[in-house]
Amino acid sequence: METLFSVTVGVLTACSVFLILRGRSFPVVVGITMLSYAVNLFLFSTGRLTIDGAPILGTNTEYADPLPQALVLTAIVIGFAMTAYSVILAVRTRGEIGTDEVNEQDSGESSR
Amino acid sequence: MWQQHLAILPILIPLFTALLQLLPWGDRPQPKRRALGLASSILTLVCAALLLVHVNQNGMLVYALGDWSAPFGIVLVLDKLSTLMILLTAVLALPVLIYGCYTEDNLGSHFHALFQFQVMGIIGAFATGDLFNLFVFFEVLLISSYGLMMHGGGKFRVRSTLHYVLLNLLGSALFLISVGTLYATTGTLNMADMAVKVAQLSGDEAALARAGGFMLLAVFGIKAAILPLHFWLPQAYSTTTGVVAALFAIMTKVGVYSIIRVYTLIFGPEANELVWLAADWLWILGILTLIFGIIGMLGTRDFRLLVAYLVIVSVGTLLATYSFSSAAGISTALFYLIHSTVITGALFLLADVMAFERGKTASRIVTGKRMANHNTYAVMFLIAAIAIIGLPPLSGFAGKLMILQAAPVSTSGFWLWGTMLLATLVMLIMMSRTGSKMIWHTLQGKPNEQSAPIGKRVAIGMLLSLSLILTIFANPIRDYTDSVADELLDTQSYPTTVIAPSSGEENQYE
Amino acid sequence: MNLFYIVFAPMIGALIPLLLRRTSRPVKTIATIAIPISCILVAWPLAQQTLAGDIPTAIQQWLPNIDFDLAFRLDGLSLLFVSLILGIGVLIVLYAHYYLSSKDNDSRFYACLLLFMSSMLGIVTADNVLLMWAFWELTSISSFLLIGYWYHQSDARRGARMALATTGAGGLALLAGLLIIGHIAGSYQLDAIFAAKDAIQAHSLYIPALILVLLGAFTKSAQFPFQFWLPHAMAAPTPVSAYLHSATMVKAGIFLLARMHPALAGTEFWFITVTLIGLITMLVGAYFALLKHDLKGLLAFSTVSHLGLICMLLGIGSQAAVIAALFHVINHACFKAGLFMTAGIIDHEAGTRDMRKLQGLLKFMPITATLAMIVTASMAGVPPFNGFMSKELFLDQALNQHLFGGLSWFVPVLATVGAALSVAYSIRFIHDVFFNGGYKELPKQPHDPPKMMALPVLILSLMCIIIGLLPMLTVSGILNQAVSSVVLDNITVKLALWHGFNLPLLMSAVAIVGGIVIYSQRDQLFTFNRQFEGQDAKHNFERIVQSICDSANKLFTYIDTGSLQRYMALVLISVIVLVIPQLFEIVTLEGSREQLPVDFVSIVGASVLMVAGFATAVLHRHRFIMLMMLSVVGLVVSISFAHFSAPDLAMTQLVVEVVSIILMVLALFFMPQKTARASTGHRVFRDILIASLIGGIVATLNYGILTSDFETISDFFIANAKTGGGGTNVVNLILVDFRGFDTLGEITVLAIAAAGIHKLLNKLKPFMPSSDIDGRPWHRIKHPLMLTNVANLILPMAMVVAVYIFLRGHNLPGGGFIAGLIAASAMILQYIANGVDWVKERFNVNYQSLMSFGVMIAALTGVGSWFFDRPFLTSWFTYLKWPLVGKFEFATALLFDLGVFLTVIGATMMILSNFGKMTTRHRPRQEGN
Amino acid sequence: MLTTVIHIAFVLFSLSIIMNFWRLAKGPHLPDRILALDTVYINSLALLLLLGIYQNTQTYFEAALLIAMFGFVSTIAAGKFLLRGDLIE
Amino acid sequence: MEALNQLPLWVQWVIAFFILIGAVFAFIGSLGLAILPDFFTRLHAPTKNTTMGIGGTVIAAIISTSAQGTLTLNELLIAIFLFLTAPISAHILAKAALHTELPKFAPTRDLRDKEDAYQHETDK
Amino acid sequence: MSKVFPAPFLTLSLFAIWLLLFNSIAPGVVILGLIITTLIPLLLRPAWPDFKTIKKPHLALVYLVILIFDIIVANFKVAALILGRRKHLKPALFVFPLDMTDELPVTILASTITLTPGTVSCEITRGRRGILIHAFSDETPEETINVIRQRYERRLKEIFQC
Repeated sequence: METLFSVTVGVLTACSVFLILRGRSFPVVVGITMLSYAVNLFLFSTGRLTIDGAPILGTNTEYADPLPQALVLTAIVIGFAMTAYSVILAVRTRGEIGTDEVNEQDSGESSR
Repeated sequence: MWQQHLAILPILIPLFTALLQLLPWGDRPQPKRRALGLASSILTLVCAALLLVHVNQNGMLVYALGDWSAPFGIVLVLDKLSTLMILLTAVLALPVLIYGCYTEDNLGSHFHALFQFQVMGIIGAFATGDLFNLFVFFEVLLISSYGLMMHGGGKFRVRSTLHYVLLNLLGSALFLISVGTLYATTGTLNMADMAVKVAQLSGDEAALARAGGFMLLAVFGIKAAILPLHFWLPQAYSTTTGVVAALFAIMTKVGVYSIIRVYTLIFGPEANELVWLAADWLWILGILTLIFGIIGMLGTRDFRLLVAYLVIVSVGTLLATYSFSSAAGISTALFYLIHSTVITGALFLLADVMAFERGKTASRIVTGKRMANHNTYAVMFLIAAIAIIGLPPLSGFAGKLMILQAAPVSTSGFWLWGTMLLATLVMLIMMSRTGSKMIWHTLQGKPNEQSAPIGKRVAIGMLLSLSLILTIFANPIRDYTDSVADELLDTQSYPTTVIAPSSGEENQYE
Repeated sequence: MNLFYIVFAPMIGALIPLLLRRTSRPVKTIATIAIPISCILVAWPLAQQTLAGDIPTAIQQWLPNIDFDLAFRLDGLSLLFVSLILGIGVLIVLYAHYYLSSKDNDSRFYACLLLFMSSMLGIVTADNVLLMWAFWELTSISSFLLIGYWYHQSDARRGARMALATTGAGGLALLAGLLIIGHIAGSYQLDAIFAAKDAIQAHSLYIPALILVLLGAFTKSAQFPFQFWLPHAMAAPTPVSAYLHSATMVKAGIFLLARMHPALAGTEFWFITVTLIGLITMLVGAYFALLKHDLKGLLAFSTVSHLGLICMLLGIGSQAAVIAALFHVINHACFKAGLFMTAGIIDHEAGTRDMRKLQGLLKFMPITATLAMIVTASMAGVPPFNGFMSKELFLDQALNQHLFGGLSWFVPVLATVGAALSVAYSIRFIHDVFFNGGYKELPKQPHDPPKMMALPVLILSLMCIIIGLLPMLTVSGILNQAVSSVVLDNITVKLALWHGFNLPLLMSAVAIVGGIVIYSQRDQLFTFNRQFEGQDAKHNFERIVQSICDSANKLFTYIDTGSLQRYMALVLISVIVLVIPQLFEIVTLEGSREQLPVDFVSIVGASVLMVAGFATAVLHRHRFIMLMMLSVVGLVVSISFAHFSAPDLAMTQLVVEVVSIILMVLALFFMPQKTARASTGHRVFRDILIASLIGGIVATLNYGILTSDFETISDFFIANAKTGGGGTNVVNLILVDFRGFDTLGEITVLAIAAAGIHKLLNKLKPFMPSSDIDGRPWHRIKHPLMLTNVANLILPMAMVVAVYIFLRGHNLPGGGFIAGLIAASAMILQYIANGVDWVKERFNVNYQSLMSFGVMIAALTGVGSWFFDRPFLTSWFTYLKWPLVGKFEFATALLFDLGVFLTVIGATMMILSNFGKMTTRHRPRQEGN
Repeated sequence: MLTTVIHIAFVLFSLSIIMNFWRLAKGPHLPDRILALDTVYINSLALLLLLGIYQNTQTYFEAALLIAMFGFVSTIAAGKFLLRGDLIE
Repeated sequence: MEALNQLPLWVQWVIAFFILIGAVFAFIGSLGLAILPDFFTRLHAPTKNTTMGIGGTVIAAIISTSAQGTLTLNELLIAIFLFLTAPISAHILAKAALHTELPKFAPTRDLRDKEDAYQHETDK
Repeated sequence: MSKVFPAPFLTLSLFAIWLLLFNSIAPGVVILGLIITTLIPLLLRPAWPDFKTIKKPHLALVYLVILIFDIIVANFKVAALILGRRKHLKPALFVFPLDMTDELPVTILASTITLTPGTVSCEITRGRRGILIHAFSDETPEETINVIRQRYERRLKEIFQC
C-alpha cells in the first residue's frame, strides 16, 4: 500500500507541476490546486498510513497520528483561500489585460 | 503575568485593528480608519519596544499558547533576534502607514485592514517557535501582500501580482512538503525540539531530513529572493505602490530571518550529520545574488527598479555574510539588515513621491520637470543614497565596515570583499546617475504643480532619520546584535529554555 | 577636544549659510569665513604644541566594536595640511564672494564648501585609518556636490559623476587595503600600524594591500592612469577648482602616501611603483598641460604634473626626498591656488578662458598680470620664488637616487624634461594671455577685478615670494615636524635659496632654456596632437558606463524574460538540484516499518486518481473537462482520507472541493474555454522532465517516510485530549485547543483572502462571453424552477446538518470549519438557484462584518483566558448538569469554534457572492418558466 | 460469508467507478461527462458506506452524508454553466 | 469485521443480500452509463439504478449497525438527501443536453410540439 | 402560533432530521433539537417561499409508499433495458401537459417522473404548463402520460388541494 500511495502522490505532483509550467493562468491555477491536493496527501502521510484508526477516543485501540491530520486541515483551508484568490486574480487579469496568458505577449517563450 | 502577555500583543494588536477595519464605519470611514490604524501602529511599536527591553533584561520569553508547553503546543519564542525583528517591523510600519494615510489609502478598498494583517503576519512569523505555525504566518503575510500588491490596480500591477502570487503558491506547497518531511523524520514541529531531534538522526533518516531541509531552503529562498528564485521581486516591487513596496522592504527579510533561524537552530552547529546544512550553498548563492543585483542595477532604467535591485543586493550581502556561520558574521548581518530595511523602505517611498510629483516621466531615470518640492527631495535623495551606498557618515558605511571586518581573511572573505566593494561602486555610479538625471538635469520652465502632501515627506524624513539614529547608536546596536548572535549560536541552551515547561504545572482546570 | 572643533565646526557650520538663506551675500560670506578663521584660532595653541614636538590628540569612542573611534591627532604632517586647508580655505571663501554671480545659490555653495573643508580636515587629522577613510569618502561626496554645483550644465554633471566614480572606486580600494593592513596590525590606530611596519611588510598580503592603498591614493591624486577625471572637474566654479587642486582633494592622495609612508614605504615595490607612476604622471601631465587651450585645463594638467612630481619624491622616500615633497606641497598650494584664482579673474572679467582668444590683456589688467606672473614664475621654478627651491630639491633627489641600478640615469633626465615642459606651459600661460600681440574682441570688455577679489591672489603671491626668500623663517618649523612625522625621526630641515653652483642648478637652467624652446615650437606640438583629438575622457567614461549599462540591460532582457514559466522552472530546478544529492545518499530507502497490504479498491482508487491527474494535465487546453478531472481527483483524495482514518479531513476536503469547483466554474465563464497549443515540443519535453523529477523526488521522500518508523509528539495529544481538552475527537482538539493558534491564523488567512478578493473584484470589468463555446446563445431561463424549489428545501436541512456537525466536532468528526462550509455551500446553492437579487432581498447580511466578528470571537475567546491568568487561547471546559437535559459539556473551545464557523461562512459568502454578483446587472432577466 | 460478499461488492463498485471514469474521459459530450462525474460521486458514496459496514464504524457516515448533500452541487454548477455560462447571477 | 461475523447467520444473510442488491444495481447503472447509445438514454441508467444501489447499501448499513444492539437510522438521511437531489441533477443535465442539442439515438421519437421546441435566448 | 412555527411541516421534518442525525432521543438532544428546529425556520423565513402546504398528510404517506415501490420497479425495468438488446430501446421525447401550476407540486411531480420507470423529466415548458419527458421504453407516450396523470398527478392534487 505504501508503494502505491507514494507513487500516486508522485504522479499527482508531477502532473500538477506540468500544469504549473503552462503559459496560461487557468491551467496554472488548476495545477496549483491539484498540487495542493498532492501536498495534502503527502503531509497527511507523514503520520504514516493507518486503516480503521480514526483518532476519535473510544472508537479504536490503535489511533492514526492526529497531528498531520490537523495540519492538513489547516493546509486545506489555507489552500482554499489561496486558490480562491488566485482564481479571481486570473479573472481580473483576463478582464484587465484581455488575455489569460501569464506573460507579456512579446516576451519570447509563451508566444512561440 | 501581564508582562508575559506582552509576547503576543504585537500580534494581537494588528489583528484586532485589522478586524475592526473590516467593519463598516459609517459614511465617511476613512478618517476613522486612519486614526485607528495609526493608533494601533503606535501601540504596536510601544509594545515591541517594551518587549525588547523585557527580553533584553530577563532573557528569552517563551509564551505557551493555550498553556500547552513545547513541544506539544505552539509556543511563541521571543529571543533577542525575534524581538529585534519585531521592533524593526513596527518601526518601519509606522512611517509607512503615515505615508499611506495621505491619500494613498484611497486608491482601493481594504488598505488599512490588509496593512494591519500584513504587519501581523510578519510579526507572527518572527515570533513563532513552531515550524508549522511559521507556515501559517507566512501565509498570513503572503495573502495580505497579494491584496496589498493589487492596491491601486492597473495592468502592470495585475500581471506582476499574478506572477508573484503563483510563484509564492508554489513556494507554499514546497514549504508544506518540507515541513512534512521534517515532521516525518523528527516527529515534532517545534523548532527547538526539532533541533534536538535532528541532532540524533543518522544514516538514511538524516539524509531524508537533509532533503527536507534543503527544500525548505528553496522555500525561504523564494521569500528572501536568493538568486535563481528572486525573479518575482524586481517586477513586483517596482510595479506596486510605494507604500506597499516600502512595507515589503521587510518581506524579504522575513525570508532571511527564517533562514537564519532554521539553519542556525535546527541545522546549525549542533546538528551532527546536518551541521551547517545550508552554509555552503548560502555562500555561493549569496555572492551570486549580489553579483546579479549589481548587474541588475546597471541594467535598470527606472528608479523603483533600481531600488528593487538594491533590495536584492542587500539580500545577497546578508546571506553571504551569514554563511560565515560566525558570531561576528551573524551580528553584522543583522546590523546590516536593520539598516537596509529602513533605507530601502525610505527609498521606495521617495521613489513613489518623486514619481508622483514628476508627473509623466514618473520614476524613469530620464530628464523631467522640476518637482514642486524639488529641494526637499534632492536632500532626501542625497541622504538616502549615501546611506544605501554605504558611504560615510550614515548607517550604511558602519554596516559595510562591520561586514568587511567580519569576513574572514580567506578566499571566501576576499570574494565577499570584492563583490561588496564592486556593488558599492556600482551603487555609487548608479545612484549618482539617477540623482543627476532626475534631480539635477531638469527641464527648463515651471516646476510641476502636483505637490504631495507634507505628511508623505514627514514619513520619509522619519525613516531617513532612523538611519542617523542607527549611525549614532551604531555601537550599542552592534552590541545588541552581538548578543543576539551569541544567543543564536548558543543552540544548546535554546531548546532547554523552550522545551522546559515554562509554566511548570499541567493544565489544571477540571 | 579642540581637535574636534577643528574638524566638526565646518561640518556643522555648513548649516549656517543654509539657515541664513534669506539674508544678503555679505552676511553669508562673513558667517562662512568666520568658521575657518575660528578654526585657525582654535588650532593656533595646538599648533604650538605640535611645533614643539608634541602630538596633540583627541579621542571619542564611537564604534569600538570595529575599532572605529573618533580619534584625531595633530602631528606635523597634519598641521601642515591643516594650515593649508584652512588658510587657503579662507581665501577661497573671500574670492568666491566676488566670483559667484547673483543668480547662483551661494548658500548651497558655502555649505558644500564647508562640508568639503571639514572632510579634508578630517582626513588629515584622523588618527584612525578607518576614520580617515570615512572622511576620504566624504570628500568624494562633497566634491561631487561642488563640481556639480552648476548642475544645469551637462559638463558639470558629467564631470562630477566621473570624479565621484573614480575617486569613489579608489576609495573602496583604499578601504580594502586599509582593512588588510588593520587586520595585519591588529588595530586601525596609526601608531599601532606604524609599529607593525615589519609585520606588514613581511606579510603575504602586503603587496595586495599596498596596491589597494596606492589605487586609492592615485585615483584621488589623479596619477596616471587615473588622471582623466581631474581636468573635467574644471566644470566646477573656479573657487572650487582652486581649492580642490591646490590645497585639498588631490592633495589627499599625496597626504595618504605620506601618511602611510612609515608603514608601507621602504620596499622595492613601493619605490618602483610610486616613483615610476609619479614620473610618468609628471611627464604626461606636463605634456597635456602644454596642449590645452583652456586656461583651467592647462592648470589642471599642470596640477597633475606637479602631483606626479610630489608622488615621485615620496616614492624615492629618502629623508631629503620627503622634505622636498612636503615643501613642494606647500609651494604648489600657494602658486596653484593663485593661478586658478587668476584664471578665474580672467574668465570673470574677459568672459572666456580660451587662450586662442585671449591676448594682450596686460594693458587692461595690469595688476592681475603682475600677480599672475609672480605665481607663474613660482610654478615654473624660476628663482627666487618658492617653486624654484622645491624644484631644486627635487632635481637633486632625482640625481641622488640609485634605486633603478644601472638605469637610474633616466630619472634625472626625464625629470629635467618634465621641468622644461613645466617652464613651457608656464610661459604659455603668461605669454598667450597677457602678451602675444594686441587686444582681440572678447565677450566682455576686460578690466581689473575689484580689489578685494584680487586680494587673495595678492596674498598668495606674497607667500610665494616670502617663502622663497625666507624659507627658514616661514616654513622650516612646520616642515621639521611634518617630515618627522613621515620618517618617524626627529630631523631638522635646512632650506636655502642658494645652494651654490651644482648639477641641479644646471638642470634648472637647462629646463628653463628647454622650456623656452619647447614653447616656441609649440605649434608643431599642436599639429601633432590634433590627430588625437576627439578622445575626450568624459565622453569615453560616459560611453563606457553607458555601454556597461546597456549590456547589463541586454543581459537582463535575456535572463529575465518576464516569463513566469521560467521563474517557476527555476524554482523547481533549484529544488531538484538541492534535494537530489541528498536522496542519492540514502542507502536503503525502504524502512523497517510494517507495510499495509494492498487491496483491490485501493488499486482502483489509486489508478483513478493517477489517471484523473494525468488527464487534468493532458487536457489542460479543454478547460471544462480539466475541471471535471480535477474534481475527480479531489473526490478520490477525500475518499482516501476517509479510508486512511481521517474522517475530518475527508469531510473538509469534500466540501472545500465542491466550493473550489464552483469557484473555478464561475471563473471559467470569464476565461477562454479552449486554447490553442502554445508550447513547442522541446519545451513540453523540458516541462515533462522537470515534472517527473519533482514527482520522483516527492514519491521517493514519501516512500522513505512511509516505510520508516518514527517517534512523534502525537501520543501526547491522544493521551491528553480527554483530560486536558475535554473532547474525544483528537484532530478537532488539536485544531481548537492544542494548536488553536494555527487555526486562528488559518481563519485570518481566510478573512484576508476574502477582503483581498473583494478588493480584486472592486474595479473589475469582466470579459463576458455572450455565447457558449460553440457560439450558441445562452439558455433563456436563469433559475430553473425545480432547482429553485429543491434548493429552498435543502437550505434549512443543510443548516440543521451544519449545526449538528458544529456541535459534535469536539467529540466526533466535524467542527466549526466544516459546519461553516456546509452552511456556506447551502447558501451558495441559493445564489445559484435563485440569483443574487433574490438572496439579497431576503438576507441582508453584511458578510464582511460577519467574517470580522467571527475572527474576533475566536480571538477574544483566546484573550479571555488572560483574566484567569493564563496564556492566550487557554481553553477551559466543564460538565454541567441541568434538569431534563442531563449532563453536558461546555468548553470555551466551542466558542472558539463558533468564531471559526462564522468566519468561514462570512468569508466564503463574501468571496462567492461578490464574484457572482459581478455579472448580475449585465445580463437580461429571466422570462417565464 | 459476509466478508466475501462485501469484497464482491467492493469489486463491483470499483468496476462501476472505472466505467464511470471511462465515460468521463471519453465523453463524447460535456453533459455525458458531467453525468459520469455525478455517478462517480454516488458510487464513491456507496463505497464509503460499504467501508463503514466493513469496518463496522460510524466514522464514514458524515462524509457520505456530505456527498449526498453536496455532490449534486457540482453537477448543478456544471449544468448551469452549460446552460447560462454564469452560475450566480 | 469480527463484530459482523458474530451476528446471527440470518442477519448476515440479509445484510449480504442488500449489499449485493446495491452493488449489482449500481454496477448495472454504471454499465448503462458506459454502454448506452446516447446521452438521454444514458441519463436513465444512473438516475434510477444508483438510487437502488445506494438504497440497498444504506439498508444493509442500517441493519448491520442496528443488529449490534442500538437502533441506528441515520444512514437513512443519506438516502433521503440523495432522493431529493438526484432528480435535480438529472433534470438540469437533461436541460443542458437539450440546450446544447446533443445528437439523439436514431430511433428516438421526437414528439414535441412546435411551441415546446427548445428556444434559445435571443435578446443579446 | 404561525409566528413561532411559520412552516410546521418544515419544523417537523427538520426535527426528524435532527433526531436521525443524532440517532438518539436523549432529552438533551430533543430539547436542543426543538430549540434549533424552531429557530432555523424563523431565521430562514424570508427565504422560505409561500409553498402550498400539505393538506392531507395521510395521502402523502400513501404517495411515498407508491413512489418507493415504483422506484424499485423502475430499477428492475431499467436494468433489464440496459442488459437487454439495443433494439428494444425506443426512446421518445414528449410533453406531459400539466393540470396544476403550483411550484411545489410541479417540482415533486417532475422529480417523481425522473425517479419512476422509464421516464426523465427534461424541462418544464409552456410557462409551467407542461413537462417535457424523455421516455426510455417502447410504450406509447399516451400510455405513459396516462399513468403519470392517474398515479401521481391526481394524488398530488389531492394532497395539496389544488
